[in-house]
Amino acid sequence: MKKAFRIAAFTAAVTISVSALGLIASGSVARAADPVRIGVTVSSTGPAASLGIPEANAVALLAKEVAGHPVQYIVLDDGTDTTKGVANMRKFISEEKVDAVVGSSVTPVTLAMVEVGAENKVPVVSLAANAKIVEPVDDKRKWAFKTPQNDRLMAKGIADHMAANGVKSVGFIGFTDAYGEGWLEEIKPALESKGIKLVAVERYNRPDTSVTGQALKLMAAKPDAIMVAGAGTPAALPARTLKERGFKGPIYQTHGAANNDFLRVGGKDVEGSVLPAGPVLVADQLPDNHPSKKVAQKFIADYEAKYGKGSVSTFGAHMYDAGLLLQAAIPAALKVAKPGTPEFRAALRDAIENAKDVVYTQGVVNMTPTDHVGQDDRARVMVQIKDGAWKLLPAGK
Amino acid sequence: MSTPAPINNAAADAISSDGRAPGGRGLRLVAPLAALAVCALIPLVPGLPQFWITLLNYIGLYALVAIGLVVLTGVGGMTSFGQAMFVGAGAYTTAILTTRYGVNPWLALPAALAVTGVFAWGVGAVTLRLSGHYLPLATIAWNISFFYIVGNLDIFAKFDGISGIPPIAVGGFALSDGPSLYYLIWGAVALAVIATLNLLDSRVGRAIRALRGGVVAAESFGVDTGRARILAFVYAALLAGLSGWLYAHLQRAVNPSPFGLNASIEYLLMAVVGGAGSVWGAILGAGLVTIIRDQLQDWLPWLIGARGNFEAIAFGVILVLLLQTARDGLWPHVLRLCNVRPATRGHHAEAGQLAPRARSAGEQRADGPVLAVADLRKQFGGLVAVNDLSFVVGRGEIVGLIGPNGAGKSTTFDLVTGVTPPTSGDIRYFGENATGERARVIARRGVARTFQHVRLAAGMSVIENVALGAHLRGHAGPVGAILRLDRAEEARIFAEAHRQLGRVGLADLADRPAVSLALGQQRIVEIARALCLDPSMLLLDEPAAGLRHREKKQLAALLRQLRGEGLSILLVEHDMDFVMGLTDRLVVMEFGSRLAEGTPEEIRNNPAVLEAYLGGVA
Amino acid sequence: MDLSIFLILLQDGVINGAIYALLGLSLVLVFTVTRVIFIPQGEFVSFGALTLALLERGQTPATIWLLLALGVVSAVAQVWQGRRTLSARRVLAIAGTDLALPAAVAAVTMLLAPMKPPVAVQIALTLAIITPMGPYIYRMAFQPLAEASTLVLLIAAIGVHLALTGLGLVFFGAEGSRTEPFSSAMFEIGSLLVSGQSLWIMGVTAALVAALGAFFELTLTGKALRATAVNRLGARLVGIAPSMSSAIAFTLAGFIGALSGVLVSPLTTIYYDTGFLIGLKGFVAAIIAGLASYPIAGAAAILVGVVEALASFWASSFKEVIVFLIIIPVLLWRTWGAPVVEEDDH
Amino acid sequence: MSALFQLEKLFVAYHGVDAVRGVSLSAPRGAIVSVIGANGAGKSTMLNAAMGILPARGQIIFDGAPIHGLSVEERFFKGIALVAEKRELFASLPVEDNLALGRFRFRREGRAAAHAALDEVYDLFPRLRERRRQLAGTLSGGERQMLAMGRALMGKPRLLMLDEPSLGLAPLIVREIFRIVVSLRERGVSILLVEQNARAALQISDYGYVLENGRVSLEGPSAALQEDARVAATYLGFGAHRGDDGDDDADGDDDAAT
Repeated sequence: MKKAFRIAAFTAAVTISVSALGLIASGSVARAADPVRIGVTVSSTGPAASLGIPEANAVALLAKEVAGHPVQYIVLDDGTDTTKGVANMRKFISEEKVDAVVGSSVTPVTLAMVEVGAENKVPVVSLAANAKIVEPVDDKRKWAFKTPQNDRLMAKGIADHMAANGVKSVGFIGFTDAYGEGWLEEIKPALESKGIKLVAVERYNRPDTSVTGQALKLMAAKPDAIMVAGAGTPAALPARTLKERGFKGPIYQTHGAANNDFLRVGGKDVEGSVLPAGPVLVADQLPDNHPSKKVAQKFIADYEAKYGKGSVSTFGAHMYDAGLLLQAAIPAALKVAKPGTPEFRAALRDAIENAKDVVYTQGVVNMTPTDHVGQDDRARVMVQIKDGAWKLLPAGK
Repeated sequence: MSTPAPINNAAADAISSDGRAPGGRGLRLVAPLAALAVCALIPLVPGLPQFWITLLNYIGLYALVAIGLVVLTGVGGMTSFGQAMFVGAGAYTTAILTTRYGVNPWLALPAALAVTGVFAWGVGAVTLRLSGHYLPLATIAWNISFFYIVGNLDIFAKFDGISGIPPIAVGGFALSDGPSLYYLIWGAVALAVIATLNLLDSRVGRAIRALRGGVVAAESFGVDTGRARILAFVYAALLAGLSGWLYAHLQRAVNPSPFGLNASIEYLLMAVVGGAGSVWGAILGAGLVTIIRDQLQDWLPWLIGARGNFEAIAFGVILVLLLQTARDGLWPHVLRLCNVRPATRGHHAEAGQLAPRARSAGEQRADGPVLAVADLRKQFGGLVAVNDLSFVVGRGEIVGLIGPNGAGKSTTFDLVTGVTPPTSGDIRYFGENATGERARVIARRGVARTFQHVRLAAGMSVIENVALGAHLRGHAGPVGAILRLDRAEEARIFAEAHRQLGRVGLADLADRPAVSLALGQQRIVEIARALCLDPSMLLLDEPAAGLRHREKKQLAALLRQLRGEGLSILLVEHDMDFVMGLTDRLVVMEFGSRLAEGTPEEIRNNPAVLEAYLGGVA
Repeated sequence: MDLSIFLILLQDGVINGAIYALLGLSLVLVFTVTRVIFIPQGEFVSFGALTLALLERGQTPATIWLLLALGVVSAVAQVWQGRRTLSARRVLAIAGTDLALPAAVAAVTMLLAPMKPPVAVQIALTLAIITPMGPYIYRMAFQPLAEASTLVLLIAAIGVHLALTGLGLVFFGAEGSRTEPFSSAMFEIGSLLVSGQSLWIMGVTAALVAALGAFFELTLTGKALRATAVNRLGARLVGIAPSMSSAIAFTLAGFIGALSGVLVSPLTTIYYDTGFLIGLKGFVAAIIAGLASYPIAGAAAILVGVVEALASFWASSFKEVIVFLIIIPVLLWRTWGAPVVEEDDH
Repeated sequence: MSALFQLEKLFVAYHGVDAVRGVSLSAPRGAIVSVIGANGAGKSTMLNAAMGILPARGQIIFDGAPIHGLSVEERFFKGIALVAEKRELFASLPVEDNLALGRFRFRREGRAAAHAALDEVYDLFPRLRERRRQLAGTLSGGERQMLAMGRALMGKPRLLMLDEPSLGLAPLIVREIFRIVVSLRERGVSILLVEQNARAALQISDYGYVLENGRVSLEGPSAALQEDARVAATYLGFGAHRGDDGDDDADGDDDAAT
């Protein structure tokens, strides 16, 4: 009996201290209701860290004030883990009372977050690529938007380029994860539409030390070209192995590879590779009439001023674009309701859905109730690696 | 030398710390009920941020898995890095059934558990034979494979996973917000705690707990240790599967990432940090790890002024420091803080008699030898340890097996008890062939034994060890144990254990941890355990070693009394005086062969024996 | 698959296998001497490779700060643990190995790094930076737990792994690096193209295995390590302190890890978290060897490498599944038929 | 003779049991002191605590200085060696390596010294010289005991503590071992001998202690103890009156402490 009492007492003590802590915490949350609060959850650790880190970095460049209202950003790391992403989402909603959430970096985590967003009626702007996040726009996806170009748009660029250059058959090697899977799904129809055959599909892991087996298998299928669907520096490994094994045809990469570390690690092995990318990657080479040129240059200048020369990447640009999108939508929402209210969140969602001619660092966006990406061909350029640098290819070539 | 399994002691604490008291059920329920009441009130605390409820929900989910690990790792001694995979099995089953086939989540629950259970049974059947450090690695291999298989197959929607999982509904009310799920999740945790405590405090639970004390000892009392291992494995997996079912409906989306190796590592970590020896430790560990993680995320940026990826670093360091200050986990420390002592077991003196063990026809006959060994041979490589040995033990007879060190006595003992199979020869108990039979089969024939090197389960009290001897006289299975349908039988088993302890004169030590007894006393406990089998034959391996003169006399008296009750006894002994005064016949071994056989008087005067055994110094 | 492809894959597998073998040997060594299943072994590989990559670029690697910090903490830990029996000489020795040594390594690195010294110097610096982390980590994390159960030590190893991986991300960022090969030569043997780098790997691996063999067979210190592995108490009774044997084992682990990183980094891109998976595969080999036999661990590592290469050709999606599940039949074969061994659990 | 080694009010708890409860004893220089008692009396626990393997309360004094806080290795360096009940050999190493490792503390003294020490042990135990290349794990019981003693002697101890050296050995071998123990005394090694085989121990020792339930119940010159009626009845067994049966009291079992 005595012990029963002790256990009960202990449990009670724990409960009381937990609730006390809670009260303190909630006290600290009760700030002025005025600012617009944006929750940001990105994968700064875990397998997608190379995406999440520049994304988190870019938050510092976002507008601190929109239409006279301060905007606050609360940044959390989800470790590329779905459970963590959803927990962050719930934390944003219940503890931080955010008006919108930006994130996460990868598709699987975003997909789970979208569920929570819809349930609590909070708009989610994803930084992940897969079209599944926003298509089709149903009750759930009503609340989901994203800034990166659909893989489909990018895949079309590759297919067009291949067709224009007489490629008849293609071998594919991609990550054994959602990224590689997503690309495979998009490239198949794109190639089909151009009558190009997909002759071999291989997979590899981000941390693999060797892809010799896959490379040999691809080459055994004798494709005219090979495309690599990987993100960041790991995308260089297949290119290198293929070169080493004597593959002479063109190699295509995806926009996931578009950062300077890729060039550093890839070196001469990735020379000549072609890839679709956001215009921000080659901002300086864009024709002056490209709508994104100015914005992109400003982003690059600001980012490099803060994080060092050559540190910029398209992943950071996705975050920056998310900021631009919100910046465009917030004024309209502010007219309807005060931040921190369900009405404001609903209005914000409506405003995002109605965003017109928002200039990103990567193209121009026109959202519609059925299109929550809103991008067109202006969001994509074709780039080739020449002399260890990104070189803009003229359109249609 | 090093680690006398401290976790086990913690296990003993926790298992009996459900407040079991002589009074019985009434009082025992008070503590959990009080805890339950407090838990139920948490969401109603005014001003409690909703996110705390969310955190508590996650803690509950993790705690379920960690509780499974208590049974598997803390008590059963099997380290698993595969629990996340079983969470995944539960989560994916319900995800697929509810999204593709529109099955109600409640109907998906049994399916999720069934799939997880069958999956775990399959994995266990292949893997659990592996012992020691192989098992953890094998589970790592399974878990990594699970991750890639799920991620690459269409039916699991590959790496993107399945979203749009419906919430669980109760009477039309969807449990989709934190507080409503809180009750569901913590209700499940409460059930898991009760079920686990019940399971561990039962006949089956004793078998699982005895695994760490030594497979051979458990097998020798009829425990199918392979089955006990798989049972613990499947039970742990079922709790993980339950957690997965809840997870899927809390998260509303599943994909492979939460079910990878890292998650499995984290579950194990929770159990160990909290104290893998007790269910409360598991819950504490789940809470601690989750809260530390969350708080680090809040406080670290503020502390070091830079946002970065320092959480993992800080977490790793905290983990190591925690282990260094509390290597058995934190729960034992909490207990010490609250000054809680393990409760003692009631004496159940009022319980009825345990039914005698069912005896075979051969056992019931009054004639013929009890044990007949013919031409028994055991070779280890080129070495012949037992060389065509023959002897018999008759009914109600005490036979001593003696010989100098290395004569093959212990090997002979291992052969007749089924610990090692003979190379050739014939062993018969009660006229029935038992050659090459395993230890637990021989136990079923009514043969009980003790060990030269005492094998008592370290985490159990004296009486629990003795009760293990009655394993074959009970029938309750795991389900009955969890539902507490085994109480009457348990009471009878413990009454019997108490009776046998009293018989050997150790009744007052019943509730002491078995390892705390002096070695000589532990030997006597082994005899009590053997008697609990209700044997027709006793095999004693050096029972008098470590006993003082008076104690030896008492032991001899007890053995004579047992002989008087019709038991047959075979004993291996060094102590010539003890043997000479007690046995009816002696078999003397040298170099694996029988050197002489006869009454003590004949042996004492046998020149060959004197030459061999006493080194020719007589 | 024709013969030439098979030969290429075999070569690829053997080279990767050689690295796994080094790690497998190291894991066996650390486990037998200290009972620690040293999960963070792989981090040394990453740290070694990425430190070398930074040096190659003329940058001062942040790992020197880690080295200094670990040295300081290790010194404090030792002084604290031995506070009752510490002699002045002992304090001096601790200051020498834990403070002066890392300070000297850091100073030399800071001096030389911007000058882009020759590759050999870079490698020497890398090894000098990473190797001492082994014993420092042992003193901080594992020595206070020396008598704990294998499970507790394993969890502590996981804690160290988490912390080191996090540090790796802070130091090196999420993107990987690759270093210049020691040799860019290519040899043609029949249809097989053999790179100079792969010959380096094989050669260094073989040399290291031979050196380890000599160390364990011929030197008294090597025998003392083996003695600790077979009987800890026995070793203590003749004055071989487990802490000394363990520190040596962890030094070797640090050295082998860093060396593996240096060897493998010209072949492939290494990331802050690559080490874990490489380490796990070394671990598969070590386990196949029952965490006891060095030759079997080496052979098993080559087997793992070859299976991996073949699997990546035949079924690249399921490569990891195949690699990790081969241990199941191997382990079953090892334990099947063997009598139920009583685990006395010590 | 001043005491080389002393235990004062030593308490050792093991597995939650007070196995040794306030034992005081002293071992003079150049003497053999035996401690006899039944299995479980706490003899091994006491030795293990004296060596630093088990934590203990009370004073442990060696050569006039307290050694309580020292580790096993440090005690060995001071000149205390323990031949443990289980011998604790390096089973997978050859005999000669086992012996060589016994000299680990003198590893910087060079080859010549090592060879000399090895020869000395081989002279004491010629059987070990024959088996020098054999793995320690393949030795017979008597050879193991010799190897364990030889290994301990390689470290040039001033105090040699022997835990049940007769354990599991044939009477002939026991006699040989005890003969060597006596010869060690002549070489100036002090010896603390723990034995169940009370008669043999008392025959060769100068002074004896009887341990019972973790306490010293009797002590005195060995000759006197041998004559003591209580000792005769309890520890020399009934066998005391009848030939050599008592030798077989050495059964294959351990104290609570090992």
